[in-house]
Amino acid sequence: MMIAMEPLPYLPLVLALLGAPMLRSVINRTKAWFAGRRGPPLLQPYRDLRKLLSKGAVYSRTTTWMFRMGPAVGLSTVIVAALLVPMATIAAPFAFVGDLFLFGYLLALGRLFTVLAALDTGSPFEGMGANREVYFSALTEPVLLLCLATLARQTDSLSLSRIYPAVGVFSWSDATPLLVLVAAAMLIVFLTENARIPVDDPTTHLELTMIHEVMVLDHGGPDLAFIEYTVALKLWVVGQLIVGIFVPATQLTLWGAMLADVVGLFVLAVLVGVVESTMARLRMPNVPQLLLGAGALAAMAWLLVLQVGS
Amino acid sequence: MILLVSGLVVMVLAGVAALGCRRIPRLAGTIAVSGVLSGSALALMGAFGALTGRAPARFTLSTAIASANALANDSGALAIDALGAFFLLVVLVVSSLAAIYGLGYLERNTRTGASWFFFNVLVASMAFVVVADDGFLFLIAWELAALSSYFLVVQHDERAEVRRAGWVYLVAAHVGAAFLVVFFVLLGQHAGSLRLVSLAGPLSNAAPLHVMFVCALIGFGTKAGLVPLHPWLVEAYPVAPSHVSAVLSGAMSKLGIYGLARVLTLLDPQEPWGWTLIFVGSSSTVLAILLALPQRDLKRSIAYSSAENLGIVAMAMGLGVFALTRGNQGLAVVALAGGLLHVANHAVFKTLLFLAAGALQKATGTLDIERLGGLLRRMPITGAVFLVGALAICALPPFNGFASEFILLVTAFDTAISIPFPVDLSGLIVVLALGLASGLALACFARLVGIVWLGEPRSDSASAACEVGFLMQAPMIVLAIACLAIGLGVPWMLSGLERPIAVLMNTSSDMVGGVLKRFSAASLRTVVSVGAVLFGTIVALAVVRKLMLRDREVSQHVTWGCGYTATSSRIQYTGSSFAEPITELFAPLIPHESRIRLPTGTLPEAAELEKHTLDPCEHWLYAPAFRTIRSGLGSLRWIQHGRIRLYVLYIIVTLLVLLAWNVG
Amino acid sequence: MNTVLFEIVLVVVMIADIALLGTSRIPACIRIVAAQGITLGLLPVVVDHAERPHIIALAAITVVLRGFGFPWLLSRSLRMLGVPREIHPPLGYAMSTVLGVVILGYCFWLGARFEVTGSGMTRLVLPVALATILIGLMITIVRRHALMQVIGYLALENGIYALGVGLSIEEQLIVELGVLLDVFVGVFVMGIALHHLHHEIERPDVDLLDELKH
Amino acid sequence: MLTALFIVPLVAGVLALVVPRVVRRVLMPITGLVHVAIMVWAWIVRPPPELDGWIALDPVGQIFLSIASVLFLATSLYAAGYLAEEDPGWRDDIESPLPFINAPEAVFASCFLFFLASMTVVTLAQHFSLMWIAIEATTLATAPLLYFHRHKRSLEATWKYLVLCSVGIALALIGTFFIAVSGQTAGGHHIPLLLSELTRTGVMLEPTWLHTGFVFILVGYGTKMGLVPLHSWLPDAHSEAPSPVSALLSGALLNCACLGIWRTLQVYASAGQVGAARELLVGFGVMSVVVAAVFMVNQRDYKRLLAYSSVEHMGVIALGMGLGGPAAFAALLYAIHHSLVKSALFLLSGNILRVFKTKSAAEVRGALRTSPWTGGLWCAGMFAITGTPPFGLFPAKFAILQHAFAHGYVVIGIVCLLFFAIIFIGLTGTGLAMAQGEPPPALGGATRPQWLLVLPPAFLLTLSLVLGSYLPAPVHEVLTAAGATIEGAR
Repeated sequence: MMIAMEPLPYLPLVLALLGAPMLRSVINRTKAWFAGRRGPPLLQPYRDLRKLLSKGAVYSRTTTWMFRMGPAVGLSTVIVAALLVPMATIAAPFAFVGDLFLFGYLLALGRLFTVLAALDTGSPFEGMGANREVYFSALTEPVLLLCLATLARQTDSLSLSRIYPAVGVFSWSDATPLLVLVAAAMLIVFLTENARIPVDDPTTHLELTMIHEVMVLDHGGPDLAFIEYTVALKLWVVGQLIVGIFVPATQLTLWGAMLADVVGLFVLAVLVGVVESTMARLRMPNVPQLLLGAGALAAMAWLLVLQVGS
Repeated sequence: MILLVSGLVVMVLAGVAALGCRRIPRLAGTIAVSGVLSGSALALMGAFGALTGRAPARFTLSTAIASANALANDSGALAIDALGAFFLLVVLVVSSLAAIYGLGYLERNTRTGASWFFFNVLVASMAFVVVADDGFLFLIAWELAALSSYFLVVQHDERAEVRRAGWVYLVAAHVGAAFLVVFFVLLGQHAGSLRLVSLAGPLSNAAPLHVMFVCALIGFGTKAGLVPLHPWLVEAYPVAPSHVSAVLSGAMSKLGIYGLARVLTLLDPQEPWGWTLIFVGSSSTVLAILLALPQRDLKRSIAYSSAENLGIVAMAMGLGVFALTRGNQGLAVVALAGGLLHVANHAVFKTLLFLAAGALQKATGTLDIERLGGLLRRMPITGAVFLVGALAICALPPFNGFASEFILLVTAFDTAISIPFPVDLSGLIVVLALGLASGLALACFARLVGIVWLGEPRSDSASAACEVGFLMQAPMIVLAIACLAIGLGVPWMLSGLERPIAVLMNTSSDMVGGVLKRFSAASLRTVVSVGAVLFGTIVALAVVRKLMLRDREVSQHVTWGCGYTATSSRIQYTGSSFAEPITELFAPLIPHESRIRLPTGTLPEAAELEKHTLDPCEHWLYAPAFRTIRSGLGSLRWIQHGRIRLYVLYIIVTLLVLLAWNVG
Repeated sequence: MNTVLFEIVLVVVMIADIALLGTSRIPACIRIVAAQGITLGLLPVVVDHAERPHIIALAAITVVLRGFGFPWLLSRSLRMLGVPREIHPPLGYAMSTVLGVVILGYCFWLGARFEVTGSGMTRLVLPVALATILIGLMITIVRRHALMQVIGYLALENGIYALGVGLSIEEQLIVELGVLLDVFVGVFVMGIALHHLHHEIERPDVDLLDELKH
Repeated sequence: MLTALFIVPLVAGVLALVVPRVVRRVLMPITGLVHVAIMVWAWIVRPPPELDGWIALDPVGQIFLSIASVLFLATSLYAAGYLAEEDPGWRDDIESPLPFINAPEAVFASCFLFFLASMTVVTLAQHFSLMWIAIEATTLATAPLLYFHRHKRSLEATWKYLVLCSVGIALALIGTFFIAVSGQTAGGHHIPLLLSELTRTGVMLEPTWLHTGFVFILVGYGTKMGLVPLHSWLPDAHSEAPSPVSALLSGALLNCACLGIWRTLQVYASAGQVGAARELLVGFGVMSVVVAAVFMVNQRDYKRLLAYSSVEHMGVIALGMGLGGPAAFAALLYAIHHSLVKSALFLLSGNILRVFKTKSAAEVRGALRTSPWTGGLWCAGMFAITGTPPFGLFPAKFAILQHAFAHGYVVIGIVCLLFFAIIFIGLTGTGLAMAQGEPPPALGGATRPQWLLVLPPAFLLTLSLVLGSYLPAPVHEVLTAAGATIEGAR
C-alpha cells in the first residue's frame, strides 16, 4: 500500500477539519438540553476559535520554546493521525501495514508535548495535570492496542484501512459479542483520550480536579486556539475508530457510508453528552480502575477471537 | 583482519601510553582518545568487508594461549562475520563518541591516566569479544571488559556508594561469567571445539541444549541487564563517570545480546526458548520502566530504562525464535531485524541520554532531579539533545526508537495472527508489554524532561549552571542527529542489516534481503513519509503561529498560579509526586520502605514522611538469597574453633573413616 | 627369630597403651611411655637375631633415648610447668580405657584384612602398632595438659617404630633414622615450644590456646 | 650439580649464623640468585640423577623446584627489606597489651635458608624415605620462622603447626612403610622405595598394602598440604607468620606436601589402581573449596583470608590431580600460578600491615592512596587469585572444570562453581574495600614506596600475567610430561 495521490482519500480529512468543532457543539447542546437550558449556538466553537486566533499572547517568564511548541506539535500530530484513519470504504491517504501503531504513537507524541508545555510553566497545577495525563494514558495505550489487535486478528489484517471495511462485512452476524466488547473498551479509551467525563470534566472550574484543562491554563491567543482545535479534531478522529465498527460500509454505497459515518460521529457526540449529563466524574483514584476494566473488556474480546480462531 | 587487530592493538598501546604520562592529564587524555579514534577507524575499515558481505575472515593470534589452555584445539583464533561486524560497529562508534566526550568531561580531573588506560582496554576488549572465534578467548576478553569497566566504575572510590555499586557490579559480572563458563564447557564437550564464528553448523540435539541455553541466557542476560538480573546495572551505571556509563549501557550491554545471538547460531532454536525470551523480555520491559519512573537519581532512572530496552530486544529475539521453530522464515527475518535495529537505536539514544546527564552533572554537580529544574534556558543545546533522546526512547515518531518498536509491534501482531495457538499468545504478550511500557516510558521521560529541564531551578547550583564545552556537545549533537536520521532512514538501515540477519538465521542473504525489501515497501517507506509529513506540518504550524503573532502584542508575566502570585520554585510539582500515583498503582510489584513521623501533641513538631522505592528483585530475591547463604555459611564457622585437641580428632576420624572405607 | 619373645614384647606394648589411657598422674605416664620405649628397643634384637652390628647400635640408641633421654626431658619440662596431673580431662579415665579397647578391636579387625607374608612378621604386629599409634593420637585428644600431648606423640612414635621394625622393611636404616628424626623433631621442638608456652599462659592447658579461630 | 642445589643454601644457612648483620641480609638474596641460576641451568642441560638415583630432576620435581626457587628469590629480597624495617627491640603488640620482641635475626636467616635447602631436597628426592625426611625437615626449619615475633598468638600458631604437622608427618611415615611392605610381599623380593623402581614394577605391588599406604600418605601429607578437614593449622600459621615466611609457606611449602601425594599417585597409577585414589582426591578437593568458602565470607583478618584462600586452592589442585588426564596438567599449571600470586599477596599484606598496623580488614581503608603501588598490586592480586583473566589461574581453572564436567562430575563442577563465586564475593568484598576509599586520617598522605618491599610482589604478579597469556614451549613440554606421570597408562 502506498501514499494516495488522487483527491478522494483526502476528503475525510477535509470533513474532519471542517466538522470537528461541530462535535463539541453537539455535546454542549445535548448537555444543555438535559440541564433544561438552550445552550450556545451550534457555531459557537468556530467563533471562539476565530476570536482566539486574532488575539495576542501572554507568556510566563518561566517558559521556554517548549511551551510555544506544544500546541503546534499537538495539532500537527492529530492532523497527521487523521491521515491514517479510513472513512467508510475510502482508504486513508496513508494506508500500510502497521498504521494503527503509528496512529497510537502519534497521539502519544502530541500528548508528550502538551505535557511538557504544561511542565514548562513551573506551575504546581499544571504539573499535577501533566502527571494525571501521563498516568492515565499509560493505561489506555495498551487497551487501545489490544482492541485494535482483536480487530486485526478478526480481519487478518494489519492496516486500519483494511480492518474497518472488513469489520463492516463480518460484523454483526457472527461476532456480535466480540464487537460489543471492543466497542465498549474503545469507548472508554475514547472518553479518556478526549478528557471527558467520567475521567475528566472539561467544564469544571476547580483546578485541582482537572486533567486536560489544567494543563493548558497558561496558554492563550493562537496557542489556545490550536489547543481547542486539537481537542475537537481528536474527538473526530478517535471517534471514527468507534463509529467505523458500527457502520457496515461495504454494504452501502460510498456516499451512503460516508453519510452514515458522519451521522455516527454525531450520535457518538450525543452519547458523550448523555454520559456527561447523567454521570459524575469519577474520583481520581478510581480512574485507573475504570481503565483496567476497559483492559479487561479488551482482553475478553481477545480471548473470544482466539476461541474462534483456534 | 590485520587492520582490525592492529586497530585494537593501537588502542591498547595508547592506553598504556596514557598510563605512562599520567602526570600530565591533558596529554594522557589526548593520547588515549586519539588511540581510540584511530584504532576504531582501523578496526572498522578491517570489519567493513565482513559487513558488506565478503567471506568471514579468520586470524590466529598465536599458539601461546592455545598452550595455556590445554585442550581447546584452535585457541587464539579471531574471526569476523557480518553479525560480529554489526556489533563491532555499534561498540566502536559508541565508544569513540564517548571518548571524545570524556576528554571534555574529565578536563579538570587529575587522576585520569589510569582511567584512560582502563577505558582503552575496555573498548579493545569489547571489540575482542565480538571478533573472538574461540570461546576461550571470548571468555578472556569478556572478563577483561568486565574488569576494566569495574575500575572505571569505581573511579570515585572515596564515596561509599560507589564502592558498593562497584562491588555489586563485580559480583554480578563474575556470577554471570560463571554461567558462561558452564555454557562453554558444555559447548566444548558436545561440539568438540569452542569455535563461535567459523562453526561447522548448529549443535545436534544430543547435547543438553536446554541447559546450555539457560546458562547462556543467565550469563549474557546479566550483562544485558534483563530482569531479574538487572540490579547491578542500576547501581553501577549511575556512579560511573558519564562517558563510561554511556559505554556500559550503549556498548557493553549489547555484548549480552551479541552473545545470545551467537547462541542462536550455535544451538538449534527450540520453542521453549521463545517462551523464556518473551517472558524475560516482557517482564524486563514492564518492570524496568516501572522502576525507572520513581527514581530520584537521573542516571539511575536512565539505567533502569536500559534494562527496559534490552528487554524489548529480548522479546524481538523471542519472536524470532518462535518464527524459526515454526518455519516462518519471513517473520523471523522481520523480528530479528527489529531486534538488531533496536540494538543500534538503543546504543544511539541511550548513549545520548547518558552523555547529556553527564553534562548536566558537570554543570550542576548533582543528579538529584529534585534539585534541578529550569535548565533548558541555561543549557539550551544539552537540553535539546536530551529532549531528542527522550523522544526517541519513548518510541515517538519520527525518531529511531519508533522505527524499531514499530517493526516489533508489526511482528507481534503478525505472530498473533498467523501462528496458531498457543504461540499467538506470545504476540499478545509483546503487544501488551510494549503498549504498557511505551505509556510508562512516556510518563517517565515526561517527568525527567519536565522536572529537570523545564520550570524553575530548584537549587542554587541548578540556577548557576551554564552550557558545557564543545568537546562534550559535539558527540551529543551527532547522536541527536543520528536519532532523527535513523528514524527517517529506516528502510535503508534495514538493508544494511541483511547480512547480519542472514548469519543469525544461517540462511542466504538474498532471502533476507527480499523479505526486508518487501517489508520496507509494505510499510516502512510510508512510515517514513508520514514522519516527513508530520515534520512539515509542525514547521508549517509553527510558521503560521509566528506570522499571526508578528504584529500583535506579546507580553511576559509570571505563571498563572490560580490567583496566587507569590510563587517560588518550591511550589512546583516535584519529581516524586509526579511518580507517586503510578507507583502506588503498581505497589504490589514495587516494594518500598517508608518512615513516617506524624504530628502529635498540642504543639506538634514538623511531620515527616520518607519513602524509598526498592528494587523488587534485589529486595525479594537477592538480598534474602545472600542472607541465607551468609547465615548458612556462618553456621559452619564452629569448625574452626581453635581447640587443637579436636583438630587432631579431625585427622584421626578422617584416617579411620578412610581406612575403613578403603580396606574394609 | 623368636616368635614367643616377639609376641610378649607386643603384648607389653599393648598393656602400656591401655595403662597410658588410664593414668592420671603425668610422671606415671612418662614412666609408662619410657617402659614402652625400652621394650620396643628390644624388638630389633628379637627380630633380627642381632647379627648386624648397626642394628644393635640403633637398638641401644633407641633404648637410651626412649627409655631415659626423653623421659628425663619430659620430667624436667613437667617440673618447669609445675602442674603434675591432668585437671578435668575431657574424657574420663574409665571411658578412655574403654575407648582404648575399642581402638584395639578396630585395629585387629583392620589388621586381619592384610595379607601378611614376608619374613618375621606375626599377625600381631600390625594391629598392635596401629593401636599404639591411634592411642597415642587419642591421648592428644582426650588430655588437655600440654605435656600429655607430647607424651601422646611419643606413644605415636613408639607405634611407628614398632610398625617399622615389625614389618622389617628392607631399608631398615632409613626406618630407624626416620623415626628418630621424627621423634627428635617432635619432642625437642615441642619441648622448646613448651618452654615458651610456660611464659605465655598461666597453666599448661592446651585449651587455653584458642585465641586463633575462625 | 643437583647436589649443589641444596648444599648451597645449607652452607649459607650455617654461615648466616656467624656472619655480621649486613652480610647476612645480602646473603639470602645472593643464595636465592645462585639457586635460581642453578635451577635455570638445570632447565637447559637436564642433569642426570645423582647419589645412586636418590636425587634426580624429573618433570614434576622440576616444576616444583622452579616454583620454590623463584619464590625464594623474591621473598628473600623482600625479607631483606622486611628485616631492615623491623624494630629490633621490645615493642607494643597490635592486638594485645603485652609487648614482644623478635627472635634473633640470625636464627631467622639461617632457618630461612635451611627451609630452602629442605624444600629443594623434597623436589629432587626420588626415594620415598628421603622425600619424607626432607618434608620433615621443612617442619623443623619453619617452626622457628613462625615464632619470629615472640608473642602469644604466634606461639599458639607454632604449637598448632608443630603438633598437627608432626602427627601428619608421622602418618605419612606409616604410609611410606606400607608402600615398602607392598613391594616386599611381591614374590619374596624387595622393591626399593625408589620412584623409578616402584613405577617400573608397579603392577607387582600388593594392592591392600598399597591402598592403605596411600590413605596414610594422603592423610599425612594432606595435613601438611592443608586439605580440609586436615587443614586446621594452616590459617593460624599462615596468618601469624611474618609475611615473607607466610609467602613461602603458602607458595612453596604446600606444594612440597602436594608433591608427596603426587609421587604416591605416580606409583599408584603405574600399579593401575588409580581409581579409588582419584575419588579420595576429588572428595578432599571439593571439601576444601567448600569449607574455605565458609571462612572467606565475613573474614575479618585479611591474612587469614589469604590463608583460607590457600586451602581453597590446594583443594582445586587436589581436584585436578584427582580428575587426572589434562586436568592433572591444569593442576600443575594451577599450582604454579597459585604460588606466584599467593606469595605476592602475602608479601603485599606485609606492606599493608606495616602501614596500617592492623590485621583487621575493616580498619584498612584507602591502601591505594597511602601506598599506590602496594594498593594497586593488591587489587591486581585479588583478581588474579580469584581466577580472573588475564591472569594465569583462569585457564587452569577452566580446564579443571572442563574435565570435571567431561568426566561426569557434573554435580561437583556445579558445587565448585557455586563456591568459587562465593569465594570471589568474600575475597573481593574484603580485599578491594581495603584498597579503596579514604585512608584513616592519622596515616597522612601517600608514602614513597620501599622498592625492596614492592618489586618482589610486582615481579611475581607480572610473571603470572605473562605466563597466563604466554606459556613458553619448554615449560609446556615439561608440564605435559609431568601431567602424564599420573595417567596410569596400563
